[in-house]
Amino acid sequence: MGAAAQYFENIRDTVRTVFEGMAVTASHFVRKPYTVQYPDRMPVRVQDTLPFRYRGILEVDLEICTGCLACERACPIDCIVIACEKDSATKILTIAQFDIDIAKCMFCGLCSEPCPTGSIHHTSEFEGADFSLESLIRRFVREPVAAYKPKKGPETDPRIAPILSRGMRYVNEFAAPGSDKPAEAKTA
Amino acid sequence: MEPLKIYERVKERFGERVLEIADKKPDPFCVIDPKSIVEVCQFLHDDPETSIDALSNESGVDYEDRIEVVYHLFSYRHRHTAVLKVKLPRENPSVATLENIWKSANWMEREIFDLVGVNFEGHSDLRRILMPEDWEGHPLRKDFVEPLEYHGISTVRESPIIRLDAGKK
Amino acid sequence: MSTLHTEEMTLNMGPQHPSTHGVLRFVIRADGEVMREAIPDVGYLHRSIEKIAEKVGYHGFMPYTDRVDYVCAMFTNQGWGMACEKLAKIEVPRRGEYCRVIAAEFNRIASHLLAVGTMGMDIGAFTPFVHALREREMINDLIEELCGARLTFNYMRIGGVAWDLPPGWREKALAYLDHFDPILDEFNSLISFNKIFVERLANIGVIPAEEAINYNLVGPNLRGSGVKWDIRKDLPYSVYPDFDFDVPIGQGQWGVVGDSMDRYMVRILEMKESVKILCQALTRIPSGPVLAKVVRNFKPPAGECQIRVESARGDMGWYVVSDGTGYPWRVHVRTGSFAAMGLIQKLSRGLMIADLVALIASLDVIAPEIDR
Amino acid sequence: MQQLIEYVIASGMLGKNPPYQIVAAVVVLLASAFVVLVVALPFAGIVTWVERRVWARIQSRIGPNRVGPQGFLQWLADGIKLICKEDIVPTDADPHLFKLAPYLVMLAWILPWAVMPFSSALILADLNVGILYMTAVTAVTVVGILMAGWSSNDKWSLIGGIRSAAQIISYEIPAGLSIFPVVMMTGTLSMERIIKAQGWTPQHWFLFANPFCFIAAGILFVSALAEGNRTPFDLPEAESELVAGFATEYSGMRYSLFFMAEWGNLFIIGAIIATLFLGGWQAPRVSADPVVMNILQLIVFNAKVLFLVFLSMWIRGTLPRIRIDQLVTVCWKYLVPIAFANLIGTAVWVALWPEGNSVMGYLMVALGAALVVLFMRRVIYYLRRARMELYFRPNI
Repeated sequence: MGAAAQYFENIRDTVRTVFEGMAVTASHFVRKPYTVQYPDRMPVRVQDTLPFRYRGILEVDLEICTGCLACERACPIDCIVIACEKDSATKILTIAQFDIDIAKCMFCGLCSEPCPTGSIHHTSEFEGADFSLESLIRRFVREPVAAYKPKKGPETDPRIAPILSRGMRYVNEFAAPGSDKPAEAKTA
Repeated sequence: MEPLKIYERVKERFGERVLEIADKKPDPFCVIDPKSIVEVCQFLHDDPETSIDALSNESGVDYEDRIEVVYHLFSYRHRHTAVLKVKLPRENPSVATLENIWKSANWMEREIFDLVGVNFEGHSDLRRILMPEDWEGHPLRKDFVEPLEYHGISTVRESPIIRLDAGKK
Repeated sequence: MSTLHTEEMTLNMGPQHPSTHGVLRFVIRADGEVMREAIPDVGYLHRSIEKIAEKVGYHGFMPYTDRVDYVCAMFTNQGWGMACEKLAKIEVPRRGEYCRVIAAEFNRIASHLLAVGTMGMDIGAFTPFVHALREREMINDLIEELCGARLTFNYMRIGGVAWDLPPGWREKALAYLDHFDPILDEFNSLISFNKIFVERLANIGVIPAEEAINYNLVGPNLRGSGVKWDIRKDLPYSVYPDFDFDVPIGQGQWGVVGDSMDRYMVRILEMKESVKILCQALTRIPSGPVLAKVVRNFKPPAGECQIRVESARGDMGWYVVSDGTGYPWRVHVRTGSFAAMGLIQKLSRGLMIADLVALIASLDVIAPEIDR
Repeated sequence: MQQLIEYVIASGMLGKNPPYQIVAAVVVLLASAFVVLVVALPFAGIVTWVERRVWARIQSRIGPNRVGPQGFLQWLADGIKLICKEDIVPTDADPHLFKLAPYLVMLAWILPWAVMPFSSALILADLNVGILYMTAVTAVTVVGILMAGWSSNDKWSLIGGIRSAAQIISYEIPAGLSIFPVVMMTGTLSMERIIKAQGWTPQHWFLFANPFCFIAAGILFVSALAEGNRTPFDLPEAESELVAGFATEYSGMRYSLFFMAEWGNLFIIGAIIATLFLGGWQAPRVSADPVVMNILQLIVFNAKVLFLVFLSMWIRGTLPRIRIDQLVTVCWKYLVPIAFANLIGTAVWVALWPEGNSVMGYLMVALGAALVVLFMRRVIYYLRRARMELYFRPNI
């Protein structure tokens, strides 16, 4: 008798589970779709909806770059190339070349971590498609510029102060190693 | 059972074929003579005291003067681990396969043969697993030089950025 | 009839094939629909991450660990972090461990959702795949807010985590978790208990317990065969002893213990356990630093060590040899998929081609983990 | 059709009394060309757009909504794209068979339209063997698919072709067997008279005539799904195993012919079941004017058919795929025995109540209503649990 019972049980199982499955899909007919209609039918630009820590294409604020080459050393792929000379007479450090090869960059964020002033940071821009590999190299230096000298107290120069505060906000987002103050308190 | 106690058992069982018991800090290990690795592992597998029933990890390491095959053994019943090592010459290193004791050795040994170049005698189908069949050389050896091109495909891409102060750095 | 020797057909399945997860290739010697044997051929995604480790320093290798298993990258980060901490005896602050567990468990749910969704798609039902990915999308958004990336996180550092939980993130995560349970039950009634689905998976690819251990199967594949083994419970690491959760194993309600259906159900139940862990972790997270003080050019003392992390695809063994310089001497990763692939050749004898697709999906093997 | 021909001759457009045969032939030819070009082909295209929209809503997606209003011209865009694509014939494939296969499959889809009872007057050819003709003609697809599978000289499509041969041939039996109860009850094979034997209100439909017909309708729907290669029986072109099954090597126009036939078959499946079990074009007598009546009947028939087409799309969004040996087991161990039981049951039923028994009609309608209510309760249960935002409008 086992086989006959199994036979009808199979039929009952099939009908019951198909019935359940159809009920689930029926309930989906009246639910709101999740599709975000990027790129054109968007209420607000996608880049603005991304979180603050989003690691998009790199950007460098040369005004607050101290030329310390920490990011060049930290990058595992060596896609950051910085050339700067120290003028022995005037003791001024000028940055002649600051290029980042976005084609090789893997957006890992290791370069923006050691930067003292937060000049190299990730933007929420991700549309980096381009027509040639050369144009994927972002050159940030138009003409050689003097490196920024971090001052002891708060920054006075009105032009640089907002850039520095934005940079420091980005750097403070990273967890400060080993300090007893919880990092969360600082960013709030 | 502590790893060191396992090595003591193996030492008193196999005597001089256990070359060295190193009590290094994070993971102590025990070096075995390559010719008797199968008996040691069979003993560890069958002995109810240790009953190692899984070869958790097997890796080939190339130290400039020798090649070591490291076996991480594990017992699910007693929850203890043991690390055995075998030192092999660099020219054509070869050691007996452990496939008959633990089936998981099959693929791991094929990977070591492919990447580090250790020949495993008695292995059921010893052929390259990760690299293409006609690849020469063993990539994970320290003296491995990557060929500039493979079947006409260049394996090198210089960085398109020209460094201005190339000379100074 | 068996004397009539029909000509055997050799089929090439992959490496570009819709249902071999990633670039895997099988040479199938089939007699019509029934397979004599399926010989796997791997290595199409071999980037030799272990050789790269010797070129880039300890800190620089962290983003490469995401690429070892890009579906659940948190575990590879955690594995590499713990291996270096064990070598240099660094103690991670408690809040850092909690952040690691929270990120890892979220990633486990996301990885299992993908595994369960692709299994539905391989059996022919496309809808569960899209539902599973819709839920995974929300987890990716949460993790993106936490560490800035959706797949290759690079969230953890040697000594802790790179970012603390952003303000307001905890409430969002808790809101997602209690939205997640009914969705999982709905997913079950849509596909898991569906008779056709059960019929396609029960009694397929049966792996008895001692064979699973002998082939060194790990994670959900091992638990599916009835072995109650979970590194988080049996070799406790990080802060997992603080949480109470149980380890689901295959009971063989639909077929034999250790068949594909059991492995599938273990993954579904494991998602429920991860939700439990996350709720406890998010409510009990202590305050304090999240990153220990680790010097920039990290030089651990010479020595070697192996640590094991319970990844979504089973316990992942990180074996690191350091010679005191800033560059590791040798790194070897033994992953769950690699061991599971070794078993497919023996399991595939006598199966039908449609079952091979179900078997690959039930073992949840993915190419980057096998080839590294 | 005869009324149409007399109407044309009586209207005197073609002179005094034109030769009857020639006029009849021309009218039939024009009518069938009209049906195929204006109804069948566009339907096969539009149904692809409807299916992708239905599928998308099941998966909380939107589906095509960019080409034309709400993506309505998507099927036209796909068609043109496929026509412009290059028709590749694999080198050592068998070119003649390879080129002929899609036309055979198209033939098997176009021929049943001749017998389709759209309304009392609108039927191309009211054969008195209507149903037999339809089942016979739809079996030709097997030849086309097998030819496609074999001739493209590719192992995967060979497996797809042989799978579909096994599937379609074995599912002819339960389909045929579940048609016999209706034929037994009406005593005729002609589609017209089968529909005339049913009333327009549900309890007069054969679906609710007796429990055996209810199950026979289920079996016919399931086996028609199998014949149309629809999920859960879409083994011949199983995406996840055989890449695209028998149509792997096809590209361009030939590929689109295959898939136009597959989606067009949905209408055939809907039409057969609507005529046999749901009372075809039976509509309430609203007005005496035949033209208004015909239009109403046309609408009622199409509504029933489109609901069944929607049902098969809905099933495709829910169920996984069956394996080949399970497919054959389901057919021979489950569908065929139950179909025979229905046959005997209906025979006994017809012997007891020759003109049908209305009490059982009401009873069955009540049973159907209870099933629908239970289903709606389950849907509400899932909606309340998911706590997701609701959205009722079909357009996005």
